[in-house]
Amino acid sequence: MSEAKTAAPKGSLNWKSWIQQGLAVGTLVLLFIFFSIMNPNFMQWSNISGILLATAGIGIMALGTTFVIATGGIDLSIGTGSTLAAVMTGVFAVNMGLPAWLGVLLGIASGALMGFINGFNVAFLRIPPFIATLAMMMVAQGLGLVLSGVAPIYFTEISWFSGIALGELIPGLPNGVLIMFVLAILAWVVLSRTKFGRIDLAIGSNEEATRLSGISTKRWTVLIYSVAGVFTAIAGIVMASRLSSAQPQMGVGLELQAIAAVIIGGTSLMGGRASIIGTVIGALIMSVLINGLRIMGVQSEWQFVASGVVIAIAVWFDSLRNRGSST
Amino acid sequence: MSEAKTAAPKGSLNWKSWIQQGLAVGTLVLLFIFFSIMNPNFMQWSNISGILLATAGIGIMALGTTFVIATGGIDLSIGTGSTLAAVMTGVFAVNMGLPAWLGVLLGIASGALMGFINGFNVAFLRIPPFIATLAMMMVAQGLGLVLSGVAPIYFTEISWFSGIALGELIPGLPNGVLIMFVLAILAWVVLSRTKFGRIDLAIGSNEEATRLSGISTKRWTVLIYSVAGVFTAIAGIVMASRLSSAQPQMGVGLELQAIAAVIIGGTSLMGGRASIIGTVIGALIMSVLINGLRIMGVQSEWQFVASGVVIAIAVWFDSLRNRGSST
Amino acid sequence: MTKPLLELTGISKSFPGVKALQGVEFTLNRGEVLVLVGENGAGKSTLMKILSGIYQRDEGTILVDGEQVEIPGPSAAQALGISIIHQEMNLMPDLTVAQNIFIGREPSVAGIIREGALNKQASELLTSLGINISAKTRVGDLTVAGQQMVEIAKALSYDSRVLIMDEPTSALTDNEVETLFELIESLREKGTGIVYISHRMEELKRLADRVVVLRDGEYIGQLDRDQIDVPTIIEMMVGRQINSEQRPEAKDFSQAETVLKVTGLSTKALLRDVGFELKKGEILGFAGLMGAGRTETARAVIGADSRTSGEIEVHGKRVRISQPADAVRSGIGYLSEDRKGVGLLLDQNVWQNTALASLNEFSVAGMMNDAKAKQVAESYVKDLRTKTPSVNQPVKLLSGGNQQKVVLAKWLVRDTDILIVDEPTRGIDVGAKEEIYRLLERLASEGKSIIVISSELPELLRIADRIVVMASGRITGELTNEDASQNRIMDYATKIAEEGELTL
Amino acid sequence: SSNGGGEGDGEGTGEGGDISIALVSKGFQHQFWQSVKQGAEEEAEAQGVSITFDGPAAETQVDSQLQMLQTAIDNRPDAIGYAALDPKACIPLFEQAKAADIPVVQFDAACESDYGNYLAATDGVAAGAVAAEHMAEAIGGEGKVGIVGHSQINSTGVERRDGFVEYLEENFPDIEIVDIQYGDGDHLKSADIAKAMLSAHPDLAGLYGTNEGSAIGIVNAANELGLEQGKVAIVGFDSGSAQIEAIKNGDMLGAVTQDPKSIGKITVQSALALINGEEVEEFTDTGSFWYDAENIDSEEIQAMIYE
Ligand SMILES: Nc1ncnc2c1ncn2[C@@H]1O[C@H](COP(=O)(O)OP(=O)(O)OP(=O)(O)O)[C@@H](O)[C@H]1O
Ligand SMILES: Nc1ncnc2c1ncn2[C@@H]1O[C@H](COP(=O)(O)OP(=O)(O)OP(=O)(O)O)[C@@H](O)[C@H]1O
Ligand SMILES: [Mg+2]
Ligand SMILES: [Mg+2]
Repeated sequence: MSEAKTAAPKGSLNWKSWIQQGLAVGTLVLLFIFFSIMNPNFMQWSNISGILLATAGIGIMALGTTFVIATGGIDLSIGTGSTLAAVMTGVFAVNMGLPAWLGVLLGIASGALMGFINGFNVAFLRIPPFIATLAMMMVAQGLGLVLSGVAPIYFTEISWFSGIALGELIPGLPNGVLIMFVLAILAWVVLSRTKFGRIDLAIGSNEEATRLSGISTKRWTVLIYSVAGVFTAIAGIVMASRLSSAQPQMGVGLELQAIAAVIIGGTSLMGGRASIIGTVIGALIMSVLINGLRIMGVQSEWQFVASGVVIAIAVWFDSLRNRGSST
Repeated sequence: MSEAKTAAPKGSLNWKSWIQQGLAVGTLVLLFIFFSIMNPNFMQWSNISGILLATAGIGIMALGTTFVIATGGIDLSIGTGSTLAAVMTGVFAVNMGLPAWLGVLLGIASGALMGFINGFNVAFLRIPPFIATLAMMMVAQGLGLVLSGVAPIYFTEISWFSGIALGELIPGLPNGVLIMFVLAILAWVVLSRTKFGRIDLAIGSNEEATRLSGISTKRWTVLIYSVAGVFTAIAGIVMASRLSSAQPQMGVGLELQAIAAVIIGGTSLMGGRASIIGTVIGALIMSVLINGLRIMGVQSEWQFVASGVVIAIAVWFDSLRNRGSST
Repeated sequence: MTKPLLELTGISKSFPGVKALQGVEFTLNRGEVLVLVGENGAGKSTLMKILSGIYQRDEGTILVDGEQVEIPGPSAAQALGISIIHQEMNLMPDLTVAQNIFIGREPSVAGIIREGALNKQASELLTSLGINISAKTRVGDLTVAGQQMVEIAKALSYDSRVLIMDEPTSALTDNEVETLFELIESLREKGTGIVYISHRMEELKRLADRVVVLRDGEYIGQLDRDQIDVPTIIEMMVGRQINSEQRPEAKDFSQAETVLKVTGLSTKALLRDVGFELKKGEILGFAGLMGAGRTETARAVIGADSRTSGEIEVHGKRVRISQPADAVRSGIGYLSEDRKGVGLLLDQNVWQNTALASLNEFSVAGMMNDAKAKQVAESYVKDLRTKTPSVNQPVKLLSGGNQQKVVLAKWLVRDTDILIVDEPTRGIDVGAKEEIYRLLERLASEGKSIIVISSELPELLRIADRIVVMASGRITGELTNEDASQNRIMDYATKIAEEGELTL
Repeated sequence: SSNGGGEGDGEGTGEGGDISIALVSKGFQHQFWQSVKQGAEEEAEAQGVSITFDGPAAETQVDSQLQMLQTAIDNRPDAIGYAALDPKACIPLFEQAKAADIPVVQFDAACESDYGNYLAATDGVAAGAVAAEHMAEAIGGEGKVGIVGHSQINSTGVERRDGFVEYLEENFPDIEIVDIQYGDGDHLKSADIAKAMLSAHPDLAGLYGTNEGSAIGIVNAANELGLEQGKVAIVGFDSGSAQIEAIKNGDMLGAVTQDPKSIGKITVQSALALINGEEVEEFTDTGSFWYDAENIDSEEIQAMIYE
């Protein structure tokens, strides 16, 4: 056998993943060009930074969810969960009058707790992820309303709070966007360069095989959902910072957008395959699309239609790439 | 070769599937008992038939979606798709003045068409079901608004239209409920007794193995999504009948409820395992829960929390049953 | 003498409806190769899964170095120095070879995996094992044989004291088998205890220090190295005698109708201008090394993969085949080599799997006649001696060999004129193998035409009327059974490799 | 037609000659917003200006609405009309509009910014009180009443509820509000809520729906349960053909309507005035009006209700 050769296409993985991101980037660039032609105002920096800022919330959620989807799971609780985390921050920092930084930390911790419960329910109680996180989605929505007293909690007293999203450590670039990019880099490193990321993908690829390799898949699953919860909470706080308030229904419905961003970016809902860069691009495609249609003055009802069609086409293009290899 | 004997504990599978439905039924019965104790009015027939009628729309959608989920797919377009089908019925029967029965048929046909496009996108363009149907969800929402002129279309001119849901062929039982049960029986026969059902589950179990067994999985996938589209359209028409109008924003958000009903009923999102009776019970659990909480006068925000917790517990119970057999 | 490495006594294990093991015992010493044999479903894998912490025994004791131990999970087994090569692939298809081998044990600095070091480590391991697979290949892109080699490498990487190999060679061709045997030799010298499960009798003599026989979950007996005699073992296994040395009598097919003619078949990945003919009533063997392109040829013929060129004629008529359904309609069935991946509906039961390719036969106007399907499935269960509590048993709960029988039954029910069987006896015990050979022969004598792809040369010599040899995506030779011998086949199979044209 | 606002406007801004006004509303799918849009479009046509009309898909999407406002500012229209979903979150963007020298007119709900405090709106609390007054009268000042709200957060939902509740508490201590639940203005959900309330409280004397969907839901509930007309007094809000029909045939006692078309009209007028450097009024209450079977055909009401 020593002399048997295999036709292993070396390094094909990297090449493929580049193409993949290339195609998603391609869609993004096409959208940019199209909208710039349709309306020159589109290319103003204030609009671009507006798009980026609008992406931040969903983008950060989507980053966390990428880890969950990579395991073959799903997290429907990110939308209302982000709201609950923002409300919790408000409860701690405003209603209870704790130091604001502590409030923010506790808000993030509450996100981690939600994720922990999700993960526990999925891994140990064997509730399918869809149901476990749907249940959490409902619970978070309810608790967000209850704890906020069914009214926005305003952070206007905390002078720096709106700076979390709107300040500019890098002049011209809102901090919310900066946070998204920093988290994206972090998530990229974690997914592709750490044991956490490796096991994440291994679970999604074949959970049983991973378990038989001596890895406590259940505990890792809990950890993965908890990490996603942290991202969700940060997303909620960034969005709350933009609004200087925790709006108790802010995040409703965002989960589907965030999950769509992840899949547009090339992560497989079946698990085992994930791309952080793809997720960021996916989230950007969604925002650019919506913003561009708006700035073109397309009527709201047609915006739905156009978004749907463009998303389908973008992913279809992307699937063409896979034609050769699979089957 | 003909009269082979096996020392098999025959029907062991059936026994299991009975337990499965037994558990879901158990949850349902528990809910019934609990709510009856909390408020005796819960058990009035008018309330029960109200619950059943409230289940009809989601229940019918969920029936169709069961076939899609059985393949390992998902259909997010059922909510807004049902609306679009209702709007189309209105466009044909009211705006264009076609005979009402033809309008209804064309409305159902438009549902089939949506399903066809979903299936085509999934099977032939290889767009992941989540994205293909999310795109359709957006397109349907937009088209529903556009075609209705962002205003309800009233069927009040068509005298029998409200009878579709509210008439009583069987005294005391609204037709909408009857339609749901008849469709459930039909779906049960189709899933468990026909080639269609067999292939549906085979695709969900292992699509490639099914394909290699000489089955044109792509065409069947298109057919399955189209059938789901028909159910979606019927659901839309039943709901429109209750309102005597097509409300262009009616179905938004119903998809998650319908999918949840399917999964609560024991159908696996991974595909290959499905239960029609389970789906009906799942849909009933959702409605009973919501109705019961309302009748108890639980505050809206706590209703979210309670629903989430109960759904999680119900599915957790259900998963206990699987403990022994897998691993 | 020191305590035995491993000592099992009175091990029992039941599953619902199945007594898989009853009071089984054996010992394993350092530096010993213990070969475990038994029919399909005898309980070999179950016993090994108990040892590696996947199942928990109902009764019995396990001693490691004379100390009683509990093995509650795979990591506990690893901690005890027990590692296993699973019968069924247990790999993460989306990860690379290196990532699979060292999952959870990656070299890292401050939590960051050193991917370079990881790949280097894996490459070194693979090289030292003589496995020629790139560490960076995605495992899902490997053939079954390649995946099996990765499994082997992974198990060996643990450097264990006890190594369990559950049918490691079932998907391998002779060259890889040879490498594996050399490895086993060196492990034996290092003092590793090895439990080796196989249905290939010729391997027993080569490897075994001792043979333990199981039948129907019970311990039947053991033979020491000098007592090993294949017919005796087979008799212990199946309770009767089997002669497996025969060859088919020479038949003349020159006058027979050509039922399948393939010309100029090429694919993007590998195949170059493959052409062959299959006669009515003929059994045509396909031989070749791992990755030679036999599976790919079959898949291209039935339209499972796309072709770049090539024509297919069935019964003298050109047919258009673009998907497997077309092939089946033209009367070509294909039994795939990867039963778990693409052969079976694992969650569904025996009769549902058996009926899958023949749904039209079991339905009238779209309504299924399940009773008929069950009845037919039952008759095949009996015919093929499939060990299953009933036809209602989910196939994932069957032993590997019995799963294979279910796949075979699926195509026998479909009854196509042309049947392509890819590694048909993979994991099947000697007794059943012989029955499958007879079955294929009977089908051929009834006028069916059969292509057998196999990596076991004795198997091809046993049943094929004619043998086509492939190497590197091309057909390099063709032999009638009379002219064929293992040596001549290997000559053709390595021909191109030696000429150095293989690089793609 | 509903096509008036859209396509032409993007170009309109580019040409320079035309005056363009961007309206950012709280929503667009409800009949109420469609009427505001219609009023604005009619006025725009009359005045020869172009408008765009945008709003989030749900009235919970504060973030999305701010994004729309941002887009509007970036497009540099001659004026902006804005209906604040949240009174505070909009403040920074109003600063931007100020810096860009774009006049802002507000409608329906105000932003707590110093800039642009010109408002055309309805006093929701007062409107709720009007509904309560007629409810009390219909049920004879005592009994159980339930509310099917359309939102527990949105200002219109909260005001219409609170106005109703407060009025009854102050003036009719014998009326008990037994339950308040929220149906998001969805007809079916509201119907199911109303049915549950009627089951839970068989002696319910009245039901109040805080917008069109809620009110129609209640009517449907009563019909589905086969309640005899008048057993439960149903008081609604807004209009729409189903509601008009229900009032005419006696299923519904009556409803409070606002004047959304005027809101749209006044918004455009104020915007034009600001563009021309004229003074405008700080606040215009477009009013709320009770209508029932008796006055529904009167001219004032006909001008205010919409099919
Ligand atoms: N999880 C399970 N549930 C039920 N029955 C099982 C399960 N695992 C194995 N069995 C049954 O236990 C018996 C022993 O199976 P096992 O896999 O140990 O056989 P084996 O000797 O390895 O056979 P083969 O040579 O075919 O691999 C078989 O009858 C099989 O069907
Ligand atoms: N999905 C795939 N992607 C990339 N390469 C593949 C794929 N499938 C097969 N190959 C390559 O094609 C070659 C031929 O594989 P094939 O399975 O046809 O060989 P074979 O002769 O059947 O050998 P065996 O099955 O014993 O490995 C192998 O080198 C393999 O690496
Ligand atoms: Mg085995
Ligand atoms: Mg092969």
